[in-house]
Amino acid sequence: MERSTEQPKTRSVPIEEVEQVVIRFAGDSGDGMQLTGSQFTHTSAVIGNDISTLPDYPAEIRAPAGSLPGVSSFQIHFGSTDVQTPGDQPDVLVAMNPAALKVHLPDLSRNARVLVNTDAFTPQNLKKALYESNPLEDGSLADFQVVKIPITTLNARALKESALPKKQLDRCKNFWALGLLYWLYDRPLEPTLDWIRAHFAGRAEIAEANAAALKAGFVYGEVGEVFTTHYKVRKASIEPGVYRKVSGNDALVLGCVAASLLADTPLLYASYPITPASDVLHGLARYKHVGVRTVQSEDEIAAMGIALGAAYAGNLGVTGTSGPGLALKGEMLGLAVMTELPVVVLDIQRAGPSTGLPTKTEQSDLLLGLFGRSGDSPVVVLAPATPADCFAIAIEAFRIAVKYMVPVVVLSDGYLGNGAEPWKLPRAADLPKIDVRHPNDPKGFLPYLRDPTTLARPWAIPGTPGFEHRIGGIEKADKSGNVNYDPANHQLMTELRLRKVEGIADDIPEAAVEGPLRGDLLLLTWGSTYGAVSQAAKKARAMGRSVGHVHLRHLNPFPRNLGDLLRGYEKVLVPENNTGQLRFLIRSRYLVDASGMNKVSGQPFKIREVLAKIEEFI
Amino acid sequence: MERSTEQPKTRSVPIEEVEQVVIRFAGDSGDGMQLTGSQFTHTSAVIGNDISTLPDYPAEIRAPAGSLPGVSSFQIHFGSTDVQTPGDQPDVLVAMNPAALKVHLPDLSRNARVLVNTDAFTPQNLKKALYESNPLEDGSLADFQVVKIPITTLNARALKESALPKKQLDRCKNFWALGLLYWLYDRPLEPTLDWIRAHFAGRAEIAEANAAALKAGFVYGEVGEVFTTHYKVRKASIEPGVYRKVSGNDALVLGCVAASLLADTPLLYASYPITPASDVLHGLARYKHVGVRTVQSEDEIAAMGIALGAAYAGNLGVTGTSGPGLALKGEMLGLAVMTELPVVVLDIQRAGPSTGLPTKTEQSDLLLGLFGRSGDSPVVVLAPATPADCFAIAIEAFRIAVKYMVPVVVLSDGYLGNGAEPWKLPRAADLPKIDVRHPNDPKGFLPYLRDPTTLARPWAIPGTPGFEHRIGGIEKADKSGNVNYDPANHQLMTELRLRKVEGIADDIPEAAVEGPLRGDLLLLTWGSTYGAVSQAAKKARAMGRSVGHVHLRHLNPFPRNLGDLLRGYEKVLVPENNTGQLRFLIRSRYLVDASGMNKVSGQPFKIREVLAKIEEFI
Amino acid sequence: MSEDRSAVLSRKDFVSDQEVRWCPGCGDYSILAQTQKVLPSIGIPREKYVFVSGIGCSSRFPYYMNTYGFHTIHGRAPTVATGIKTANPELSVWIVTGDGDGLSIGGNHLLHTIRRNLGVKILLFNNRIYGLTKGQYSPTSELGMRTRSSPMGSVDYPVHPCCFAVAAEGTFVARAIDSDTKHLAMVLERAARHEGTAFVEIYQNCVIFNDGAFDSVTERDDGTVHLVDGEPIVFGTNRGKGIRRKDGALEVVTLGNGVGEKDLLVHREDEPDPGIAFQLARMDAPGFPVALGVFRSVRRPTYEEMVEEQIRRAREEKGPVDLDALLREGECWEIK
Amino acid sequence: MSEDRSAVLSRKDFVSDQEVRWCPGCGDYSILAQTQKVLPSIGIPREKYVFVSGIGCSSRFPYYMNTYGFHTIHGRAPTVATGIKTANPELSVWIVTGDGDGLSIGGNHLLHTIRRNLGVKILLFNNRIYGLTKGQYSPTSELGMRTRSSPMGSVDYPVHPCCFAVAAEGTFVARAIDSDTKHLAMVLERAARHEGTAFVEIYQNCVIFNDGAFDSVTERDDGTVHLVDGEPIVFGTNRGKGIRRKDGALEVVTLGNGVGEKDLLVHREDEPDPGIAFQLARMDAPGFPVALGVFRSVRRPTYEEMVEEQIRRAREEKGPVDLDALLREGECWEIK
Ligand SMILES: Cc1ncc(C[n+]2csc(CCOP(=O)(O)OP(=O)(O)O)c2C)c(N)n1
Ligand SMILES: Cc1ncc(C[n+]2csc(CCOP(=O)(O)OP(=O)(O)O)c2C)c(N)n1
Ligand code: SF4
Ligand code: SF4
Ligand SMILES: [Mg+2]
Ligand SMILES: [Mg+2]
Repeated sequence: MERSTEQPKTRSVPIEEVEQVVIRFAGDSGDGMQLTGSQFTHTSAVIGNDISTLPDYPAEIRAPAGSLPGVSSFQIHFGSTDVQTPGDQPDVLVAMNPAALKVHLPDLSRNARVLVNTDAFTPQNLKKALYESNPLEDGSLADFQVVKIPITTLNARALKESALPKKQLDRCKNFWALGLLYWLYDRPLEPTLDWIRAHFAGRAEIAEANAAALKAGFVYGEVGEVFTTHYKVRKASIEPGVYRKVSGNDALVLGCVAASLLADTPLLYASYPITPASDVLHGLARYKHVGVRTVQSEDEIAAMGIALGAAYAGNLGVTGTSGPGLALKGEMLGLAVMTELPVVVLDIQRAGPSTGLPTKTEQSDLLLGLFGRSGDSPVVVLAPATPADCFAIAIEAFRIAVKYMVPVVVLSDGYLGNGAEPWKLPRAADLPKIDVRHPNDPKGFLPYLRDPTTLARPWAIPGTPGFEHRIGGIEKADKSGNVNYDPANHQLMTELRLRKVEGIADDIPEAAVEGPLRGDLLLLTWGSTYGAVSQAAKKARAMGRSVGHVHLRHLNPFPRNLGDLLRGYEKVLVPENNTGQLRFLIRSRYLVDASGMNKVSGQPFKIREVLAKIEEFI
Repeated sequence: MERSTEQPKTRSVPIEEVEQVVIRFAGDSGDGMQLTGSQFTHTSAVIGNDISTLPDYPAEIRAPAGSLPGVSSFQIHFGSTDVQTPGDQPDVLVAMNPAALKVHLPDLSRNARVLVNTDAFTPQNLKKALYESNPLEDGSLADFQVVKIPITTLNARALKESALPKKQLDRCKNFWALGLLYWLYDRPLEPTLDWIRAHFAGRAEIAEANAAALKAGFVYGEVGEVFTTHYKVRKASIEPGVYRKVSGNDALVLGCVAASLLADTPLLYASYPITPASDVLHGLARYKHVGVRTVQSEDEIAAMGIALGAAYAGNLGVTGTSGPGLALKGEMLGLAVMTELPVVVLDIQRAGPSTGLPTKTEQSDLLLGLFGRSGDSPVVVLAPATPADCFAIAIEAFRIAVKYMVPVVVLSDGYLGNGAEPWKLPRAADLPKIDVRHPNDPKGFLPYLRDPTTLARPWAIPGTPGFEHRIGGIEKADKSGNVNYDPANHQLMTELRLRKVEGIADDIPEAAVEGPLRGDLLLLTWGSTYGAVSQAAKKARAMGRSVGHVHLRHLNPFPRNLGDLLRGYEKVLVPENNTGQLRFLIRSRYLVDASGMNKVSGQPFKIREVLAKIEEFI
Repeated sequence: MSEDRSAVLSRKDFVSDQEVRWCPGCGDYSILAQTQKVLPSIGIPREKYVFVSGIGCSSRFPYYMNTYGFHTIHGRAPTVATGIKTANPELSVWIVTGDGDGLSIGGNHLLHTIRRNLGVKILLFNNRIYGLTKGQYSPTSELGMRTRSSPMGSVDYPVHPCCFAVAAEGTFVARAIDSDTKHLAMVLERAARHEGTAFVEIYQNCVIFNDGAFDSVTERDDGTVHLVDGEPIVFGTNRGKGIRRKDGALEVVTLGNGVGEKDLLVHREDEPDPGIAFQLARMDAPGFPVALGVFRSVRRPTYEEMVEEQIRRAREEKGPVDLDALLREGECWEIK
Repeated sequence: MSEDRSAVLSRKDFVSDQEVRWCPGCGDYSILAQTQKVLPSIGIPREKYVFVSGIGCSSRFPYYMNTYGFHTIHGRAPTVATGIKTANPELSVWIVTGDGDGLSIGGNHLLHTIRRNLGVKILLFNNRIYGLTKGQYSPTSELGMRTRSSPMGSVDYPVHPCCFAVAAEGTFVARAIDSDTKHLAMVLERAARHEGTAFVEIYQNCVIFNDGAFDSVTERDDGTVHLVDGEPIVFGTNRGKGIRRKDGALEVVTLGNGVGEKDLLVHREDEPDPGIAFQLARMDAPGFPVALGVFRSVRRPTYEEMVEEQIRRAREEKGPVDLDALLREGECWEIK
């Protein structure tokens, strides 16, 4: 490891091995906490730890510096085993100012370690954080292991030789803190030094200052005599391969791009910006070289119409939004149902109802996705389980849409969308092919003549001679697709649309159980609750409980074996971030007396909350 | 009975008594069938028969004269007992032209009587109706009692002394046919003669011609020697009182107006025209003298926003639409949920999905009404059982909305909206009061401080000094209503919104059973299926079957006793004009293995269809 | 799909097998007929035409055209058309809409489609009424009009569709009338050939709910003026009147007595200042003749051209695509 | 609710207890301050004010006003405001919206609200960017602008809000800028006093995502021109330039050398032909100064006035109402 020349003598601090650690970096929006967090993440990943992360931004664009609403944080969970969530509670909180301390303290358990930048605890900052007295002095932190470090001062001292103005130097203090944490958890500096070099290429002074700050923080750990021990987290036993950190939104973007290549069909993404879905638009806008067209439309209805028009014209048509936008798309999605076109709708759910809590997560659009249209209008509904799973789900959505000529709704959420995890990159050759067929023999062509197995109608696209035909939202005659007001035909077409979607159950994997196939309790989940519930169930089993876990990625239709699985357990519990939407579906479909665990606080489940509920239930 | 002076001698035709008759008048859109039908209805009502009617218009505005799509019809069911639907099948079809015959023949049972205007069976008209040969001559009507009458000729002959041009005289032929039917079913001419006088006041020649045509038709029955018998239908045993015929849409209009008077609060109705809801707009636009404001908005979203704004400003705010419009209103309705304002949404359902069959009926917006918004956003859902019940439901909707500060969705449908029945006019003094309260003491006022019983928040309206406050779609802090991002608060508020709606179950009547309280089969219904299912159940009981019937007017929340009722029967059957939406809810809520009877042909149930299903089930 | 095939197309190639279902006498018939007459002459093969409509009497149009067609939902045709045109710029995409469909529920999509200069044709059938829903006033109905939803008269001021299109930065804005079929055909052909959004308002008589709405325009000799590019604006019996500018506003003058054509406003379709097209489009009775013809026709890059250009450039800059390489573009690491 | 109470109102009566949460330096602060300063002088009691907004940074405005307020949903503020104003015409209803809220998702409601001449004020904060969603281009962003959603530059042509408002038949259309607070206050006061829809576009600097968007306008002496009713349109250093009409279009001239104020266009807010307001509203750099001030101010009956008048007439014609009588109005019969 390269060391700065000024490096003082090292003292020897004992090193202890731990399995898992959760760190939360918190500071003002201007303090660079997101960067700090993602550097720590990257380094941890590179050295082979299992990781999971969760950023938390303020709702305001730029709240006043030092204020409570201005606090920004980044949590990372890393370990040698079983990291599937960003962690229930931080073991270490790094608080760069009083507001950060105030906002995050309630999340800590007794004895958690709190690293504070004492320099920031000025009367002015304390006031902005609405502290009446200085928590570092009034004894209110007695339950925690507080480590007080004048980070600003130490950072300034380390950079005293830099020619940069004071203000700029101060902005390096997040690297100083990062260096200290690297020392504390025995991480190499290289990956971050590499990043600094690349990122500040051409701005040598800034690069140097940041590098120096990083190193200074590291060295401080070694010689500063504030820590009596430091920690080591072994490599996890991770499948070999090339990895990359992805958020759910990144993975959706890559999944869409991959689908386009796998289908050999251009993709058109139409969207109106909305938190937390906008990043999908931003991401896809960067794939023009793959032939991806993105249209930022005037509203969500337009986005749905544009995606539908693109699908009609033979593209992979897709739109993305969050809850309020999905509500707006209902009527147009109904048209997609009637015209049986392969369009995909991504909903990155946020906490509702109405504007709700736009930056917080929830899973409360399930029933909207299933039923938010007039008439009986079945669509396919899928949900990714983890950030990386968003990639596979996007491909699955297009596979089904195109094969069955049916709209598909994908329910991700803010927690998946913004949270990140390492993703083992698949090889293109191993990905499912998406088999796009357009009819080529005009003889006997009828726009609603169905494939006998899939019940799909032919995808005949404008521009192809001999297939000129008209479609629309009025009920269509079976086969010919002409406008038809005949009662029996409407009954038939309604049933056909339903049967087509139900039939897809034969073309999706059966639901799998983690844990025993029969037992006392089954946990049934969908979407982003996967990680926490899976871990909780595992822990419960480790404690001797007979607990199975089934996670659904296909919500309409359900896997064929779901009913049988549910009946294998004494009790069924459905933890959800809503007031009980999947539970509602399951009870109706299988007449199983499922109970709910319903958290609607805009926050994901913690493992221990689920564990406690399991204990309560068994 | 006044008779025309030219009246020939009467011959004596025997009269037979029957309990119930179903007549369908059918002709070209230009033939005046709607008028004929409603005159027959009115006369039958006046003489004390029980009645129920159903008009059926062409989907096109004005399809080519004589064409199949141009056929217009009106069905009336009248009798001395048990008339609750417009009738399963016509006993008599009056077909004014070949197209009318062709369209309606499939609905007739063997031996039904078919009255045809032979004059209209010209080669040209036969061709327009796509007849290859003349059905009056080719033996294809052998199964029916065909009565061939040259109505156009006879009508012209009767009016030969009128100075009106031939074309105008020909247009009187519907009155001639009406007169004949009056004779056939022994009805007085006065009510219609009165109507003619009033309606054509100032146009004496036309009035005279129509009156003469009516009388001529009547006389023809007596002397024409085509009928060997005529019929009498006794008075029904109808509760004494003043009656009026109302369609469901009329009754909604009157219910809204009544609610405004009962609440002593102006009503504002905002709507964008859509079939079959437009008549509510047309109707309410005529009540300006009651202070009703109607706004024809640019679209359905605007209508919802306008109604919400009106509610915020202290009016009874209401909007009305049909399915596709309801889908559009979802996001704005979500804002109503969050701001807890008393707004009412009327959905006159039509056959879907998408544009579907706009002029046909269906009940397939139930799940959309319940769930068509992002997030967990509970609303109250009501549904009228009969056309006249729309009046009471409108009042009930406002009563609940105002008392609980909650949005209420009312699900009527095309069948109720256009169908009509006699309605015993209530006395204003007997109607429920709607108790509107606005806070008057600014001290301690908080916009989200709830009434401990109803959980309603105060309705403080702009213009009132001392209550200035801000509301919106972002999650609100309990009590203060300020913007609030706190996790625990969102959980609390989500639960409060849910509990408020659930609590309304204590303030609605328990569900009542028609038939035995426990037994082999329970029929569970909602909305417009009431009449047919109630009749079918009654018939089944008369045949010795143990069949109960529960009809729901409150769909969210359900009546408290519903679960108990359901468990009293071996089997539960839910007949619905959709693919099983109420069944879905019931199964989930009560874990009852309810089966469905699902007709989605754009047509209401027939009594005998339901009866057959009952037989199949028991 | 050779261009040759189109050479032999005739009117009836564009007639579908569906029975036309408008009221006898409806102005829609004439517009349909002219469209079917004009298209064969454009030189685009039939399979490249797509007609997209919303909901309304007018919006049944696509069913009668033997081309690709999409009868969408109320007001949203421009959105579906945007998807189609952006996905495949080679198609000739025609939007058919009504005054309600296009300007009431669909006004916003119209605005944005026009301002983007998406290469589609927009035919707005203006009958100043909602036909399909049986006669309520529309955004182009005159103030005070009594309809089923306005028994005491409408309290909404009407909007002028062509002014709206000009304000939306339309590159081609024109007006025609159902009854003047020759002129209508000319305008349709001009629209067909325009690159960019071609917006055409067509006065259309609804015989059932608003019969004679344009009688005041068609009955009088001086009720209309036909705009001709590069010519002074003359109209009336024996071309005896003209439009002149006065203090920036427009006025009607009678020719003669020293007032000649040279004093009149000369119409320029490509006038850079759209304010003049705006003024001409807003002329209305009483006081002014209603202008028919092309108010504005300018060329600027279309939406789809710019989209394609970016794709071309991105492809050029980033070279050919390989999925494996593409997935590995981020910060990756290897676990062995 | 006597008018007297308002006489003693001051700026701080309009300041709510909520902490203002815009980025430091955001132009929204200035607009808020001017509004709070102007309202006490209007003579309307505080409880009669209602501020209605959509979603966006700008739309947080109502929280900071100690009046009634409704923070609705994206683009729909005009609809809720229509409900409020129609239900209670006595209220002074203010719509606060952004370029995205008002012209992207909400364009249609804006169009219809303006054309109905509903008596509300519409303040459109135009920062030419989506602020709240962190920086995507908006319908007023210039072509080619690079944002997170347009990494190679936007391919949408911008719309001019005031031209749009004029085309929507606006009776009061004006423009101001956050940085010129005195002029802004004057325009707000004029809007407050207008009867009918008062549409005000306010150039607003977003320091985070589009900082300096209006620098080209504010930096140069001749970047803007202030319109004054009844006066020739003069601008620039030492009022050395003016706007003149040439062949119907507008042109910039330098005064002197025989060109005097008398040759210039005289601004008339009540000019009957809205085409002139349209032209002035569309002036833009380069080539023209941007006009600030009132483009158009005319009086015509408002929506709510006409609604009230119909209700008054209906009441007069049909007399007092009794529910029993009302239910019995149709064709009734009695069963005994
Ligand atoms: C979402 C929705 N709202 C309302 C309607 C009902 N609707 C159908 S067409 C129409 C207006 C038709 O008017 P216009 O566009 O002028 O067409 P026209 O019939 O006059 O040609 C309306 C309100 C609908 N189909 N969908
Ligand atoms: C239905 C819906 N779609 C999208 C959004 C996301 N959204 C919130 S504000 C906004 C745009 C804001 O831009 P603008 O109106 O210009 O306001 P500014 O923030 O610039 O003041 C968007 C797209 C939303 N809240 N609701
Ligand atoms: S109602 Fe009017 S617009 Fe519609 S088809 Fe008939 S005449 Fe034409
Ligand atoms: S993001 Fe821009 S518009 Fe929004 S508050 Fe910040 S500076 Fe103002
Ligand atoms: Mg129309
Ligand atoms: Mg903006």
